[in-house]
Amino acid sequence: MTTMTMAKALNVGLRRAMESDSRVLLFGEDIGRLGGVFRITDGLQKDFGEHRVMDAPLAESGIVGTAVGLAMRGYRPVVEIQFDGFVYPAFDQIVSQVAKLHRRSEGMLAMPIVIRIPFGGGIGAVEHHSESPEAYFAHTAGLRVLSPSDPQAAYLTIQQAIACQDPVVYFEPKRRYWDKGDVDEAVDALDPSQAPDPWRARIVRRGSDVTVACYGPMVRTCLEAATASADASIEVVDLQSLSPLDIDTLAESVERTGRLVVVHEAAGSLGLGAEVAARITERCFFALEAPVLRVTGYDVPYPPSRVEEHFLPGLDRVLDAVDRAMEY
Amino acid sequence: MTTMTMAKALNVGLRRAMESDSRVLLFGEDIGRLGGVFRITDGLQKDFGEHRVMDAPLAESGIVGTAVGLAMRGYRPVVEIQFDGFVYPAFDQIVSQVAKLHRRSEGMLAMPIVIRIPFGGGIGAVEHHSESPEAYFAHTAGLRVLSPSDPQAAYLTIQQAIACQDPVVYFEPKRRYWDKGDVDEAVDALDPSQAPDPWRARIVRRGSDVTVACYGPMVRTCLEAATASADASIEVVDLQSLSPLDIDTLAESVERTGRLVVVHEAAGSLGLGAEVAARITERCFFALEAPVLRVTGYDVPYPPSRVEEHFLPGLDRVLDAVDRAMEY
Amino acid sequence: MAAVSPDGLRYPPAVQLLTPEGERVSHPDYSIDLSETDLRGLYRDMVLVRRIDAEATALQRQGELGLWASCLGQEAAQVGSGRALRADDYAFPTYRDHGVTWSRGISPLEMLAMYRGVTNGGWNPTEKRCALATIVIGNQALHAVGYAMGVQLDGADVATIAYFGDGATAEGDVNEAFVFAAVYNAPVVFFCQNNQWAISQPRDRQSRVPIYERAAGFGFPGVQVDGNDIVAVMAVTRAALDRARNGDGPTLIEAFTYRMSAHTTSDDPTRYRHADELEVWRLRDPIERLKVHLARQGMADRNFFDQVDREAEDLAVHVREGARAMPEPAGETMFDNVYAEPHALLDQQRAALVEFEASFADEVHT
Amino acid sequence: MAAVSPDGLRYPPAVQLLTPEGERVSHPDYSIDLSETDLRGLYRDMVLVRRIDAEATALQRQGELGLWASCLGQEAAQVGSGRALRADDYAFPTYRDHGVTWSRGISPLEMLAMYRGVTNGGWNPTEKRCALATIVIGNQALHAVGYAMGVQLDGADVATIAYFGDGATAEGDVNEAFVFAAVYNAPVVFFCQNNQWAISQPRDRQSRVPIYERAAGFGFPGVQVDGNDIVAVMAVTRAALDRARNGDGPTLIEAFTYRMSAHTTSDDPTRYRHADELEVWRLRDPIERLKVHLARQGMADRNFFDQVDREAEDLAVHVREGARAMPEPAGETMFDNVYAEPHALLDQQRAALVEFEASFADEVHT
Ligand SMILES: Cc1ncc(C[n+]2csc(CCOP(=O)(O)OP(=O)(O)O)c2C)c(N)n1
Ligand SMILES: Cc1ncc(C[n+]2csc(CCOP(=O)(O)OP(=O)(O)O)c2C)c(N)n1
Ligand SMILES: [Mg+2]
Ligand SMILES: [Mg+2]
Repeated sequence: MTTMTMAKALNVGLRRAMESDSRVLLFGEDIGRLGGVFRITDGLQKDFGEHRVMDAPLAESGIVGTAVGLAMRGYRPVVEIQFDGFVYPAFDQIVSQVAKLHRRSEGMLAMPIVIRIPFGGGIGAVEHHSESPEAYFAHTAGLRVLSPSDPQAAYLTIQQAIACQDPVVYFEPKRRYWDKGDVDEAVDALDPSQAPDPWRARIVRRGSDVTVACYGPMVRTCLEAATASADASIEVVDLQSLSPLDIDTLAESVERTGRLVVVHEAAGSLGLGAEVAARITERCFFALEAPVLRVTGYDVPYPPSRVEEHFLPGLDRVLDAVDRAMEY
Repeated sequence: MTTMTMAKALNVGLRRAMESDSRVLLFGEDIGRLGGVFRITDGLQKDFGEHRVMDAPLAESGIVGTAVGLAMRGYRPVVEIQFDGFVYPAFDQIVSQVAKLHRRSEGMLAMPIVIRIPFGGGIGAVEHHSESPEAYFAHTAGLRVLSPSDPQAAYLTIQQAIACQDPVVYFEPKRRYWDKGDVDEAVDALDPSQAPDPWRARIVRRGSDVTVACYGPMVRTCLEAATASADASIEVVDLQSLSPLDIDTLAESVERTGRLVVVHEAAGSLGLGAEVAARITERCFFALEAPVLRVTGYDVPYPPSRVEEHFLPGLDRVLDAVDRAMEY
Repeated sequence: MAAVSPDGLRYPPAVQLLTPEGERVSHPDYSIDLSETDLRGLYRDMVLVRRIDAEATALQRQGELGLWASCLGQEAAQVGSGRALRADDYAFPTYRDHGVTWSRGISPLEMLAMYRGVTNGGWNPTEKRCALATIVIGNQALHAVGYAMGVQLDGADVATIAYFGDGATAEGDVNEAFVFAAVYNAPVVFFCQNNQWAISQPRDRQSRVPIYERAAGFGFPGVQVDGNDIVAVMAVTRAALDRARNGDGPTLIEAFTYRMSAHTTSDDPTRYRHADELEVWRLRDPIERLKVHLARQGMADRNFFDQVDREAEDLAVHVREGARAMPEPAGETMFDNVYAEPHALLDQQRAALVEFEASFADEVHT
Repeated sequence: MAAVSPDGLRYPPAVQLLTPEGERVSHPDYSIDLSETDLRGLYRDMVLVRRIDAEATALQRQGELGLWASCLGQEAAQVGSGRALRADDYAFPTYRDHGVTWSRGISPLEMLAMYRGVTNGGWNPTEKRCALATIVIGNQALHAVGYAMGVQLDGADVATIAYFGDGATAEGDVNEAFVFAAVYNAPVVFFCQNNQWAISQPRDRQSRVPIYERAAGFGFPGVQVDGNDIVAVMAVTRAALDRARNGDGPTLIEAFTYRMSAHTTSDDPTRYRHADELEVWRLRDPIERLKVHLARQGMADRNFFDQVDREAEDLAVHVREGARAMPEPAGETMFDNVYAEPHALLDQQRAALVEFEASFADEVHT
């Protein structure tokens, strides 16, 4: 066990993936000498060379589009998008090509591409640097979407995402990059007997009154809310896999608690919470004592940083929703 | 009253909008001499000139991006995206600029842009020509999203969308282009005392057992299902405005029927049905006798045309869901 | 024969080795040695491709295909460049490049499958060393560059070729492909078929200067070739592929040609272009000029031409019958290969679909 | 002084009218008449802009701004081009173009507001005839072309200017802007500040040839100017704006300059570039050379320079105090102007937020 930040855990995870498979390439803007604006790829170009850690021109469609070609040639490109708000120029390549080529080719072309995106707010940044675009990708058939919430999960899931034969959009909760946690580097991420299934939700805190489902940066917030809650015993489920959703684990929890609150930073309308609410309500209709409640960003563009604390779901808003769920 | 196809109704609606406001410009690929691949702009370049019906280079980001500049100069661009699957190259300009500029400028820059997109399947087309990408836009704060379902609605809402000060993504159900209906051209679309509010859902058929919510191409399918239904009395609600959603009208219906089925072609996960289900369940929790059920496209890329009839929600799948809702 | 085409562009373009009258001419920078057998082979390729194209157009009219994008008039550009590739090279074609796919050994029925709507693909890209036809304009240019970057990393002796049209040059992706190709010095050839039209838009709606000129500003050479002259196309493409393989980086080839048919079977070109334009280009027909050349030079006789025509007719029958006989895919195939790894949600949806459809005695209504 | 910069590009670039030593030189194609008053004004502009920039950098270190993107070293490129604009012209700047926004009459506090996080905008674009700073690389190039197309439709005597960096030339949007500008012959000037770096990426990661060369392949002229020479920048920009207004279409200007500071206050350039590069560029400082010129030509004396320095110090105080005093936006302002027309859902969300926050006696935890 080593204590390290999530940023470091991702760095070490990337290193492991590159060591264990020479076809793994890192590709993105400023990821080489600079090590990326968040230093996630720090030192990797030095150790693996310019051919495996490639600085790209400033063009996101170009980065993802050429990654498709690299994948066709047998490589496993791990692409870094510098910030959440800059993935949109690559949207066409992701939706029309990355997501569809395996299906289009009837399985003859795999697309083992990982698209890493630091996402979410709370870091006092300027516009386009605090967005939560995960719903766009979770709605897109052919993609998988993961978001780790702590260093251990980051260390394992980045390796599992890279080893996956399907394209994975990998959302890194940037405001948790510097949170520390224990990482067991001895665990072999690719050995199912050692590492948990990345596509399963994780019950990160047990409770009996209300289930709170969350992912990425909100997991810590929800854990804090659960600890702070005086009135209700809160169970916290880290969804982790946003596509496919592990509804089984969540339903099992909701069957026990009878109540569900879903929390995310992205705007509420058509966000992940909508899908979770719809699925769980259908599945657990008779077990639910209250409607599924959502605590999310508002349906506005991400606000200027001096306003963001009002936008972001915080402990109080989570507890308020828990209270409301309990009142039904 | 004149009987005309939806394609013609859109054409006449565009003509009215251009007549009543000289700042309205049409802009897109092949919309001039050809009149668009669906002939929606047929004859308009001839009558209004090349300066008001502008053929664009083959570049969707370019089209939407220059439309932003035209709007800044005081024009009201109506942009045509040739097919649903070709809007993605413009996604960045739509999400980062069109949707956000009014907010960013604190109301000083309006973005009265209409982005017309023929959408949906059922026409036997090749890949990328049958998609239903409306959820991406309905999830994006700052945009409005409309979809007409019949010629009269098309005639009115295209004019209302153009007159709206906000950007509107306007989804035209291409497989209903050739369906005919009565259009009252005497109605002044911009006079609220004459024309219905475009942002309200429409109850297009009364019923008492189950509410079926739908929009665009699925409205006709759901009306046919309602007519065919022997066992249940089905109320059909055409949502029409996909963002904002008119939950009031729908909730009023569900309070009466106690059951809701949502139908759309887009993939189920994170589709409009998820949001409708989540909102209605929260609002009508005690009135619902069954969970909200969804009949949607599957979570797969749109399939080859010889398979599409299995993908698309048809009358039987709608009726099956109605039966399941009744069985609760 | 120096003529100005209706859009003001000069004909012939810079590189021509076979005149419309079938005369071999020379060029200071480009030459190629083609044996009689080679030339007859190229002629045969073009005739067969044209026959497949005509048959597919007919099948579409008969309702057997949902759509067809004809390559009529562009056979020299497509076959000439396709045949310039080595077995190991990798091609990235569009929906219209049947002459290219033919050159890669893809069968006519594989070409038609997507247009019939039984698949979104059609062939094994890895085996044929030819990507599936890309429909989203410009996307494949980046794939070709990425593949070429991979080749470079491998140190392999392989070139890639990206096909696109004049319209595609306006798309961001094609220009980003130029940037990446130049920056990484990737072994890729950009082959632009300027067929003068992007659906209803004439070439000057996409660029005000000849397309090959675009390359220099990105830092690599561009060359305009007579796209209806299969000898010149082959010479220019081979030179560019060699450059790529030799580590000299990308080349943009503009093959100056003409879309003699409608954009697709859904299109009606009478709405936007004059018939006389077509007449001008008929005189530059790529097949006719090679035929005249072969005949005049005594490289082929009536016997040979008749035999090729018969082969074409046989192929047409094969295509016609094969298309009609293509098995209808079952509904649940839409769940196949969406993901490479297990996906419980799709398994559930597949099971639900199968169960639901089985619950009907007769076929499903829609 | 002909030197080769570390990345191998030749200095000085094609157009220079004032040497680093402050000597006026002539150029066959570009000349400009600037009065003593003009030149002193330009000097003053640059000094004030640099002072604002330094103050903003300091404010960021003190935690008063969330971020700052310094324009240090690029003052001549920004002020020279900005001052070449007429009142009616319209500018489309990036996050770094404080010299441009200053030239458009935007106050330093308006510039800082976005970096302080109290707004995503900062000024009235319509009134200042200057778009808000665009952060998504390249987006604004298309806006500028669209605006220019609108100007053209109006028959107005107005030019637009789009600012972007060397890195931006790789983005699809910038290249599509070139296509649209050429096809519509739009009255737009593309002003690329090649400051040699896009964050950590040297210029040759975006293009293997000088950037101004990109233009020709799209069908319009490109010119490289010494971006640290305010006289040359003004001459070249004015000529391009005149071309645009005269209906002669777009021009690409590459202002060859250098980012003397970090990319932003979050960046650490010691990780990727050598200090000696900076030393080379210090000798080419844009302010210093104009100062020497003014002094040598007797156009300004110590008195003038001291006065400008005092003015700069006063401005710095104003900026410092003004930044600190900027009112904090209330939480519910995030709902303002998301839509221009009524939106019930947002009204509900706003009401819920206000009510919820009012329910707390003291401040909200997060
Ligand atoms: C991104 C995108 N936008 C629009 C279309 C619709 N479309 C199909 S072909 C075509 C014209 C293409 O012209 P060109 O590149 O010259 O190729 P050609 O068809 O002439 O071979 C258009 C606009 C598309 N397929 N993809
Ligand atoms: C689409 C997009 N991708 C990435 C970024 C992150 N980013 C901000 S500035 C920058 C470098 C820009 O370089 P250049 O265009 O040369 O302008 P400079 O900053 O040097 O003025 C990058 C990559 C962005 N803002 N937008
Ligand atoms: Mg073409
Ligand atoms: Mg730069």
